[in-house]
Amino acid sequence: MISLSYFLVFAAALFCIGLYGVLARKNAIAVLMGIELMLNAVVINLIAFWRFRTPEMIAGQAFGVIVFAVAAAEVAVGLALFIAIFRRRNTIAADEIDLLKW
Amino acid sequence: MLNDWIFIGVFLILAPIFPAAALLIPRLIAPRKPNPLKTETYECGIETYGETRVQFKAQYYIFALVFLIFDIEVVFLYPWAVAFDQLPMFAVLEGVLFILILVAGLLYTWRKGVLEWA
Amino acid sequence: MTVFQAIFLVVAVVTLGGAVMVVTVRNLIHAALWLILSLFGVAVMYGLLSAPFFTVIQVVIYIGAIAILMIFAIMLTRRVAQEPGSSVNKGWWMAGLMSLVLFTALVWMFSTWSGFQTTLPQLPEGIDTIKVLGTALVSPDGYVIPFEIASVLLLAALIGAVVVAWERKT
Amino acid sequence: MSDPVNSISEWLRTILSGWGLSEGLITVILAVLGVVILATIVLVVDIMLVWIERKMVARFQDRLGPNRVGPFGIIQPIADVIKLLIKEDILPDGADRFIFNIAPIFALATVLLLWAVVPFAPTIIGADINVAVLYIVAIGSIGTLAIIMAGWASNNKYALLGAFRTVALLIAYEVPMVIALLVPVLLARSMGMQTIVAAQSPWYIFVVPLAALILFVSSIAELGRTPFDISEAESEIVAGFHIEYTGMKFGLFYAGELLHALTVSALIATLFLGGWRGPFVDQVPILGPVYLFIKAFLVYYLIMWVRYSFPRIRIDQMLGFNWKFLTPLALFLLVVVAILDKAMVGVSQVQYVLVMLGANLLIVWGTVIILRTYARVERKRVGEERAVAIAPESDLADLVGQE
Repeated sequence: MISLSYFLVFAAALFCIGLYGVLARKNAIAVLMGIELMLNAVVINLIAFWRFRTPEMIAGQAFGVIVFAVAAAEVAVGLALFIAIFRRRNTIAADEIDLLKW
Repeated sequence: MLNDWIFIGVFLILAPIFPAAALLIPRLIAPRKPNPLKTETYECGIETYGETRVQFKAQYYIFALVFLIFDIEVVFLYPWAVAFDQLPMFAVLEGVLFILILVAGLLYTWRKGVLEWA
Repeated sequence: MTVFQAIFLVVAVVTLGGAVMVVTVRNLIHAALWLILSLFGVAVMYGLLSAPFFTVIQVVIYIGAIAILMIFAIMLTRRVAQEPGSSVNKGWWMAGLMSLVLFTALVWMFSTWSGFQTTLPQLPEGIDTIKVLGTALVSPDGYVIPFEIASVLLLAALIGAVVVAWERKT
Repeated sequence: MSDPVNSISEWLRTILSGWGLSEGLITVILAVLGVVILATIVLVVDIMLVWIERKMVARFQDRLGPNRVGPFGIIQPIADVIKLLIKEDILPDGADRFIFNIAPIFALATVLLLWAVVPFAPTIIGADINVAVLYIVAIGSIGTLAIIMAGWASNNKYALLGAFRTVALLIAYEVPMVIALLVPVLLARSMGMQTIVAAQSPWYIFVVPLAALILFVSSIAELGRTPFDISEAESEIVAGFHIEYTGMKFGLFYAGELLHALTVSALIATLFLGGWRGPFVDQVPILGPVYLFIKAFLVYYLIMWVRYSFPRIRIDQMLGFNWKFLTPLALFLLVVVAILDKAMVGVSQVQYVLVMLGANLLIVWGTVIILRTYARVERKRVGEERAVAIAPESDLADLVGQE
């Protein structure tokens, strides 16, 4: 019989793969893809906890819907920033965007 | 309910098989003699010039952006519409407020001239 | 092994495989397509968790909107995508190590928790979760504040992104 | 009286359980059978659509259309299929082989998948899921993906340009479409297709005709048909995203496009024209599919009529029409319908329908007034004398004086 552990381990793995993408990739859009994977892992956890622990309450699903909105807002602004940076500096490699360090 | 989802699952697996089968037949009976002239990128007879995967203007991104925001807001409204029977009038008005905030975004982009394709 | 477990394993392998390809493959468009596969796997996961509403909105929002937005952004910053050189930065091995350590730590932490092996409870009979969700999202003792704030957040994101990315024609 | 489809499936179920198969396995086997039968019927109809469409366009353009192969040229589509099957399959230079091959498969498969939620009769439906309306939107967005894949993998500027234009169009018109779909969901309080059909007394087109109209217009745009056929504008970008496709791969795009038109018609018929509803359908369930297809072909005929009567509009006009007209109108309609529906709790059905219909017509009337004012201003602006082309008065006077 399937238990909560399956989904938690799966979500943890997805989260860590996403984290690797965020930390290791050079291209900023690839970094954003990693963040998307991490957010998806979070929503899986929310839904899994709802399904296994409190199926009579709706909190998990309501939180999940809000996370969707946040993810969309994050992608929209993030990609807009990359496009603006690309227009000015002709690069979106994350380690070359370093104007703020001084 | 479960049976319906089994049907959807089976359909998801089988649906690509029909067109894939249709692609398999020509592989067996159709001729296959590629030559450099035939496989060249088609541009009305003129030789292709420069990079084919060209760069696009930012306008496409802006339109996709407006679409993304609207899509999400509308998807939020579906559970609201399904639960309409249980909702009192002020809950309906909350949904309307939600739509009005959405319209404010549309008006802003409109005023700013973002929606002009130029 | 039950049928349910078998389906879960197949979907999990596809999803995680897709995710690994997303973070390793060089061509960004390919990465985006792998991301779509991975997101679709997650959608099926929601289905397995009997949350069909999330299955469809995952496809509508993530595949139908966010992935397309990403592909548009990749096409707009095309020159970089084809730049030669490594696709990962110098500290990639450290990132990999950190991810592995985090994964082990997470699994270890979960396994010490008593609820880790909770088995699947029956869903309450005769309740339409979408109806409950819809009611909860707009009821004052539910989630009406997050609901309206989400709307304001999206409005702010729209305005912010337009301000940042919009280039006035002169 | 029970319908034949369910009787057959019950009969098969008893036979299979007689063989000692488990309950779950039987369900899967029956589902596979159902899918194969449904998909085969739909694909056969799809092949016939080629003939219907060609014959119809010929009549619109005062021609005869295919009339050589078989009576009335009815075997023409079969000949077309054979021709497509024996054509050489060309893979252009620099194409992304795997994505190039998988894109046409996606294009047809996503259209096929839509038929899973179309109800044919009170008891005949592929899958009566409670998120069917959003399922339609979801499958539609996977179809969008097929176009991007085709355009990108072809390694051709025209293909990429066509794909991007198409996607910009598709996603733009998805917004009014999703809002228009929300209206029947709101009236029926459910996203399930059977519930929506069962709730339609009278048909929703008589309750919210404006929503049906918005859905119709945005569906034509989603189909990429004239006047919205910017995606494959022959005179500008040759054929759009499928420029490099030959043989059966092109055939799949073509078949998917035709079938999509019929599918969208069937969905509009289901959501607004009462689907399988009609006289005697409760006694004889097999009449359900007949009614559905009659209504679907009616809508399909309207789509064709629009297609062959209007010229193509420019991409800026198209996007402007969507964002500045259709989307605000759809949102306004949604708000009005939501408030009216809640305000009219407990009134009789006749009053309810009349008020809704009146409100819809009022919105249409208001819209027409606004459009007329706008058109008058615009006409004045365009008709104004512009200084550039006219010689100064003095020069004219000089010319006259010299004479």
